[in-house]
Amino acid sequence: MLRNILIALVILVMGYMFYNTYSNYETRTELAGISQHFAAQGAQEVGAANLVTAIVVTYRGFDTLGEVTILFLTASIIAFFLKLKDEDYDSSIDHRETSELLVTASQVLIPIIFLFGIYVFMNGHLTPGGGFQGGAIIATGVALMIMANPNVRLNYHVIHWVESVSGVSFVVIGILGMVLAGGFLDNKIFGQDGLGEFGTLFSAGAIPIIYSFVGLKVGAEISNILNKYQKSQKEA
Amino acid sequence: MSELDLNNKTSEMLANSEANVKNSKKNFTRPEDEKREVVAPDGSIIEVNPLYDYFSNEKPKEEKPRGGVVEKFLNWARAESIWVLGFGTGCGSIEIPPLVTPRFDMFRYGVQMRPTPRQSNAFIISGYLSVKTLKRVIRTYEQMPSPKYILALGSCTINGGMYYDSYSTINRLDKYIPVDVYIAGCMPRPEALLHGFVKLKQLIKEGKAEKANEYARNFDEYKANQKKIIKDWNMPDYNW
Amino acid sequence: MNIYAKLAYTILGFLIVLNWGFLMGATMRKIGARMAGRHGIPFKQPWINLFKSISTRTVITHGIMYYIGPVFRLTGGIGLFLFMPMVFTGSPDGPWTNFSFEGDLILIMYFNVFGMLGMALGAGEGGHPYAAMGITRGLAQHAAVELPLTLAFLSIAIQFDTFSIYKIVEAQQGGIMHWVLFTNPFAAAAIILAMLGALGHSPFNLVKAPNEILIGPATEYEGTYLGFMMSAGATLHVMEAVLFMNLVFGGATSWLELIVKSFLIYFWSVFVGMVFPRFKIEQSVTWFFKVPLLLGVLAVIIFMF
Amino acid sequence: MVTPIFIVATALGAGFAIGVLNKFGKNFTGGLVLAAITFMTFISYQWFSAFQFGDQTPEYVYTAGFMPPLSINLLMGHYEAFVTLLINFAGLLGGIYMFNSLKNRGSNAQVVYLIMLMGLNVMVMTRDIFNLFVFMEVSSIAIAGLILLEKGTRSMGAGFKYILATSIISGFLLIGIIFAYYFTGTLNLDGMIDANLSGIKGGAVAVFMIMIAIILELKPFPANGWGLDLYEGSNAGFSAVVSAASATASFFVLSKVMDIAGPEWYYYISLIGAVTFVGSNLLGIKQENTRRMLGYSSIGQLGLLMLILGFRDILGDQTPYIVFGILISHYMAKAGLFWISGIVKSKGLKGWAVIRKKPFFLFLMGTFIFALIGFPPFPSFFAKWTLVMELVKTGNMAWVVAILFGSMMEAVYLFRWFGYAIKGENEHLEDFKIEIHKIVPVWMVAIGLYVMGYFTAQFTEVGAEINFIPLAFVGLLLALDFLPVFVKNTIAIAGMLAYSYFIYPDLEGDTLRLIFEGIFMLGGILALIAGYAYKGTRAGFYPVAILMYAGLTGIIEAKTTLEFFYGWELMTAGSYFLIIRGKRSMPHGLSYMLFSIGGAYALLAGLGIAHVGQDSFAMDIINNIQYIPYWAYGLLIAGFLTKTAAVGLHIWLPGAHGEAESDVSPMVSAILLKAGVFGVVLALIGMGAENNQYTELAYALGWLGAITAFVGNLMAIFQEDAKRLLAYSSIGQLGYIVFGLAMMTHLGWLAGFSYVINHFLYKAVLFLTIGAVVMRVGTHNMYEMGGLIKRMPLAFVAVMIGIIALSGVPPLSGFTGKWLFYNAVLEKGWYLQGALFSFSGILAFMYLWRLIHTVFLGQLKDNHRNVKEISIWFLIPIYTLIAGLMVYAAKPEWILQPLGNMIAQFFPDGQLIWDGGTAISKYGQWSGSLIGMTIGATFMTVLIWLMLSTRKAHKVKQFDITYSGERPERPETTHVAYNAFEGLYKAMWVATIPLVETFWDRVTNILHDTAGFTRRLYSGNGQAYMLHIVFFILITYLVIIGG
Amino acid sequence: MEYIDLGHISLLIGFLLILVGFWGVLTQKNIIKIIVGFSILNTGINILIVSLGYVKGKTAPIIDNAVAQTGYHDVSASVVDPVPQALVLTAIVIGFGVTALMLAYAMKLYKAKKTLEINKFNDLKW
Repeated sequence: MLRNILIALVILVMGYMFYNTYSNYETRTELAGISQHFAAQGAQEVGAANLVTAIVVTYRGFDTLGEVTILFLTASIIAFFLKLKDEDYDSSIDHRETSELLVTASQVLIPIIFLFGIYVFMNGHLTPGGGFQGGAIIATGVALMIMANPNVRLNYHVIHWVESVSGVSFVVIGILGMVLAGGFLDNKIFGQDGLGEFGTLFSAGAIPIIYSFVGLKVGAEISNILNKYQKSQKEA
Repeated sequence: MSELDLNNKTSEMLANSEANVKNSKKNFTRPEDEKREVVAPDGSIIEVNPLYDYFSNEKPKEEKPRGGVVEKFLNWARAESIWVLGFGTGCGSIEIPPLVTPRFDMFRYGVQMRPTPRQSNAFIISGYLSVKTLKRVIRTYEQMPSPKYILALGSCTINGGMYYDSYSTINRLDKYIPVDVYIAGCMPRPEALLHGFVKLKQLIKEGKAEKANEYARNFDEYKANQKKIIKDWNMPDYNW
Repeated sequence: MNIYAKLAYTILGFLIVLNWGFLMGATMRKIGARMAGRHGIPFKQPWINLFKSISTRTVITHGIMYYIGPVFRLTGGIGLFLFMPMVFTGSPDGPWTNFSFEGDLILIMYFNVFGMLGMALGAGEGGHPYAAMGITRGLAQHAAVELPLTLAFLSIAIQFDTFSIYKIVEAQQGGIMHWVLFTNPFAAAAIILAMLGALGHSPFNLVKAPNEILIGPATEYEGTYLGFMMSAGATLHVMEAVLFMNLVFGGATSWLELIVKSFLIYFWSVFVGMVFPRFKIEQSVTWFFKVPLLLGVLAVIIFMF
Repeated sequence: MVTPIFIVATALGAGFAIGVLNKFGKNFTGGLVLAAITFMTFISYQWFSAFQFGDQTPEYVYTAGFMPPLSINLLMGHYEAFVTLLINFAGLLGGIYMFNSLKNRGSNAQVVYLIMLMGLNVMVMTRDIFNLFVFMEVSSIAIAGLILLEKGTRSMGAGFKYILATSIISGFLLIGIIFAYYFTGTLNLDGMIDANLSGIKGGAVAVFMIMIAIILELKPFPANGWGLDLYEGSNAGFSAVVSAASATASFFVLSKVMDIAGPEWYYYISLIGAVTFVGSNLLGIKQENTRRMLGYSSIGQLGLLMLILGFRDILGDQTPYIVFGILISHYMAKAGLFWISGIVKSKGLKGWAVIRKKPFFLFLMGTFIFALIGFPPFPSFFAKWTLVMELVKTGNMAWVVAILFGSMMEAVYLFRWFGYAIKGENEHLEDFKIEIHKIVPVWMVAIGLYVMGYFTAQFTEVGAEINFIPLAFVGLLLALDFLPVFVKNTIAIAGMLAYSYFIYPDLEGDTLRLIFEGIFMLGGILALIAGYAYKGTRAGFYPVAILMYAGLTGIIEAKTTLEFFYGWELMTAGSYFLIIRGKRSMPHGLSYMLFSIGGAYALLAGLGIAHVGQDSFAMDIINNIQYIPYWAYGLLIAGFLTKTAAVGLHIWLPGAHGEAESDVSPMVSAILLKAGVFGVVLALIGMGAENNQYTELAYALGWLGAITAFVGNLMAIFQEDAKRLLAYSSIGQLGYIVFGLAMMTHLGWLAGFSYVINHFLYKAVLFLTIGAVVMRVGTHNMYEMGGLIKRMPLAFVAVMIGIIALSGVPPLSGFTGKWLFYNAVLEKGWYLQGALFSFSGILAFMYLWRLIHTVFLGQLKDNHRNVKEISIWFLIPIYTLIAGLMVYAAKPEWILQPLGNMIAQFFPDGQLIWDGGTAISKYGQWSGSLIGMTIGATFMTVLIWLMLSTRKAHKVKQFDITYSGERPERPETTHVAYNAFEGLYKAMWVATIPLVETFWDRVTNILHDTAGFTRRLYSGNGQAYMLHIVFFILITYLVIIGG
Repeated sequence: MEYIDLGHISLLIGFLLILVGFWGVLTQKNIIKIIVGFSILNTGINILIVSLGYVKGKTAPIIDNAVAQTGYHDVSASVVDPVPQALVLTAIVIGFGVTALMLAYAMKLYKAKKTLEINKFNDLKW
């Protein structure tokens, strides 16, 4: 109890600290700093209607690389952490009967989800969404699949391949950017013209390609993690 | 007895004592006197014979007087400076302390008490002498520097006195160590003791108090006698 | 004064000191006897003892150090004599100043130990436990005695601004009131008390303690060795007294004065010994750490301000 | 030039590709990872060498084809290149070391390792703060994963705590970053610096959150329980990488981000650093687990680096040099130690005794520990020196105190550990296996340390080759360590002779230095001659002995204070190893080392103060100290007094000297202690000799000397151990010397110097002889000896001459000192001290007699009946020294006159007047040779007389003593030896109460209790650790930003 | 109500969520609950990030009809700050990674000691 009171005090002091910050906040009425440039020039420079995507993939593409790396790392760590061997992926576990409703619905939904996911990352530069979102949506499908049938056998070879190839491709595109364009991860690898037309699908330089790889990779990673969690239950 | 025999005897004695320890406890050999082994720092084993190794293994020699005027002067000096070992060996030793009192005052005769045999030249054997004490007396006597004198105080030292048939006292002192002056009586009074000193001084001045040489001369005989009476002879033969 | 004359005077002086030492010893015994109502030893007794001792027919030796011990002791005694100005004649080069030009009070202080150290070594080789016990006591007591003594010596040295014994004696000439005894009473008092320990009579005679540890260091010594040690002892007793005489009691202008003063000094210690029984070593040590030490410190402190 | 972006590309490319390539097997993937790291290392090395040796300018790497601040950019500058090189190199070595561990965990673990390194590289290079955050997370997550290389709940718990802690930290960092962005409109570091974030209203809190998060990454005390668990719980190889690479990267990040915060933060960074350094080192002393202890040490070192970083404005141009020195030492040494800990596999400190079964590991471990503490020739030595000099110069004494205190604590536990390793029981311990891939990295960092040390030295005065020649000689002997003793001994002696010959022209004319150099060199050669008595290889002896002499001669030759301190520390290190060679010398070696280090730190501070307001580091700056000179001289003298073992600082000496080997005792006693004396002499000369204004200091020193003399001599009386007795005696003798020097008069110094020479001569004789006797009889206890005069007469004669000389009895040379002392005391007016001194001298008789009696006289023990005379190789130096003593006794003027002339430079007044062989002072006179002749003549006369009159003496044996008519039964019962001075003890026990020991015991206990109490904070509960972090943040907030 | 606008509200909510998250993290003994606490904490931070990019009365930074509807000709005058939105994307993913790792740890820890009490995992201490 005493401990909780103490922690409450700590939280209060922290609240006080946040309050100090809060009191310095004023709602902006116009953009400031680099965002002005992004808003004003971003679309032209990158050719993406979605400014966030422009920033994520191009301006701050290096961050995105790190982000992908984190997912990859997490998946790798969980893999060696949970000590899964290849045969674990093929074994089945006893589980409670899944409901008919779920099984049926999943059969209907999963293709749609996958399709939706692919759409989201393909159109990330035009509409709200992008590689991460798309990848996550795909993974949702996988999650649904696993829930509907816990003994489902995801082909982990495929997952690994997708993961690896898309990751390596991302890096290769980055390096290509250095060779062909202004620097690492420059999406103008198809030349300035390669930016294409504003508002069309295959435009905005390498963004769709990168985002596709990102989407695939994220989807694969998250699926991988889900798969591992699920498989490792046997051990538990 | 030649020296060789003596050595044989010594080793025989030692062998006996060893055998005795093994077989019976008749001779009361103490464990400290048995041979023992110690380990040297370098790891080798050293055998220690406690009755032999620590002691000088040599007979006392006869020291001839120089003779002439020098000897006369020295004898005078010896006579005028009698240093008595303060060692009460038996019942009569209670008669010695009065000598330092004003009534008797032996100091005026040049007689003094010394605490150590090394610095004494006179030894008062007082009263009966038990066999046990005889061992100590022998060792002390042999440690005193020559010339040295023995005063036997009381009848018991002459013939055993009232203890003549005791199993544990000796009944004739001069079989075991040479005596210069006997002071008869049971017990003699301090005056008699003083008289004994005067007699001793007289003997010294006359050059007749050479019993230390006599002891050295007849050492083997004395030793044999001593060993005869002392059954548990567990001491070195030669005391220095 | 040429060296041969000096040597002759020195040898003569030593003979005087030695014989005076024997006589003084006998006199003290005599006085002690008379106090006890006895007749006491004859005056000639020490010499007789000496002759008797050096003429024993058998002599033993425990080893080389046992052998050299008395030599150290006697050398210590003679050396002390050699480095001490004996009789004040008005010139530092006078006939009875011996070899005191070679050193000063500090030399005496440290050479004092020479004999003791040698004796300690010799007695040690004898392997007798009592000898070693006597030496441990002697060294402990010596340390306790030397502390007040050193303070008093320092005080006197400060007073006269010199370590030279000759100069200290010289400064005390010209009347009894010039003696350190009166000009520097604290130092004098410290010395008078501490010298009881230095001279080693009862109650501070536990080094020898006959019948307890069989006269301590000398317990194994006999015959000739003992004779040497008796000579050394006689010399040392006189020399200690002469040292205190020179430092506190105005020195001596003639042998007679020396004899009288050293007798009185020595008598003081015998006198105390007549009255008090023997101290244990820890009692003895703590005794010197009380009053004599306090006096010594006072004697020094008065010169610090 | 390969652009640095390839560091990222290589790592990621390889990492991602392994997912596909892992079917080629784990060895292949492991090799691929190592190849990638090698390439990364190559890239950073390439840049580093371009910066270091070429004139490369810093280069930005832009991404995405846009210029910052729009896009993320990386910077490859000189420091970045260096730090990434460090990280990658550590990663490479760690990768080799952990090859099997990683392999066992599969290709995933290998990938994670690679990516962790990549993350660290980007952390260093990036100039975008959000990018920094991302890659910080990359490396954090990777570390959290790699903790699991070690199996078991312990590492799992550690990993989880680590994640919890880093999550909180990253949360704060993120809040800080977003507010920073809000206020500045940029994420670029340079942009933020330009925007002066902390100056903007509300920006201070943003800065606070960023800064506190980055500081927390460095595991500041006390919010660092998770960090300790990380070090303890993870694989040893990985702990090393974390300690070397990750910590280095975090530190660099801090230095980078500090620019945003601005100078007002510097103070707080230093403060946190200081608290961390002191706090974690304090807690370190309570550790029994090696890994955790090293963790504490790592954290402490980072604290020190933080402290330095906070001072970078004040330290100015020196900052990189200092940081480099400390960072590189910590980097290499800590990695090496962690790696060794993985090989030895012993958790507890005591189990490290097993390391002795592979002796070269001891060498490695010693290298690392000495490098960590800051001994020469390692870089940290020079860095610490520069740091202290600069801090003192700018008046930051309190910081110096904190640094030195923390370093002291660090030395405590590291040397305790080292002591266990060198001396602990190891017979029951299982030997450990060495795998080649594990030992190679350790060797590489060890060699790296020496190389780095050499390079670091090039920027200082010590850089001269002359100072490395003795060290090279040490190295040679180390390399020849397999040879038998007599070869090495000959080499060592030849080397010292050659060096003496070589160095003599430099010193000619400088009597002061010549005397000490003579003692060090001649004494050293004589002591080494005794070494011929040893058989076998005597592994490790010669390098350390020569190391000590190298230090000693370094002190003498020092032209600058740095060289002096360099020599001083070398000597300390060498003598420590010499001392700890003794059989039971583990605790004594430790206390010696601790007192030495404490003294060295006092010295360091003192020299630092001396340097204030001076342009150069020349030795003569201590003659003219401008800033708080009282403190400076006080510190200097206190530092030197630890070596002379003045009372209060003496408790190390008896054990250290007593337990040392037979020929080491004279080295450390007769020779080594003189180094302290030399220091005191220098300090006193500095104090202005005759015109000194520091009379109070000298007065205090005088009393200290007198009390030391008293205590040393008194304690010597009650010792049962012959060598301890001599050791206490040394304390007393050194007390005389200090007392004499403190008088600051001509005579006082003459007396002091006469004692310096005398003590060297007779203490060497005594220690050599007793040491040789101990070698023969196999015991130190005097009561177990006795009667040895019969077996070893020559040794006896040597000891007898030694003790007569020591006791000061005329005619031998000891009296010289006494006589001079009394004259000096009278002149100076220090009567009471003089009396105490004199009393000490009288006390000396007791222990001297006891020494010679209980060892050589009395009863010969049965088991010593057949012992032989001491070795001829001991007799040669002993009798050479005795010849010296005799010459000194016979012709004191030969030595005292030059001494007097030398001292007259400093004290022209009150010189002795020499009339032939007679010395005349104001108060008296003394003629050494005449006294000798007189006494000799008397002695011979009496001796011859006695010989003649006892020529027939009968030689008796050992038990032929009067024993009340009985006879002794055993020699033991007849030998008065044990507790011989019982009576004196009863009278003087009050003075023997070990107040000093009690005092230091209390101090240690207080420290231990504090550490024991404080470390309960680290309850092992991850939640508590999070609470600590939050507390830390809030308290820092309240302090820095305020309510 | 000039003061309380959307930006302030979301900022406040963000801070409150952070505090709630901290409360959960610091008081809950169950590891899963702690992880939930972290999730809340992360969400709070994410809301914070997004709300700091808020510009009064502006629309999402996607150049389409919605932008035109704001009535500004200049795009930069009609959208909210895109940068925090980009950052939050990254932050979310990182949060996801960390949470996944924590959950994996939780599974392993539970397997090791059959408990999820955090204070049971104190093998390493002092």
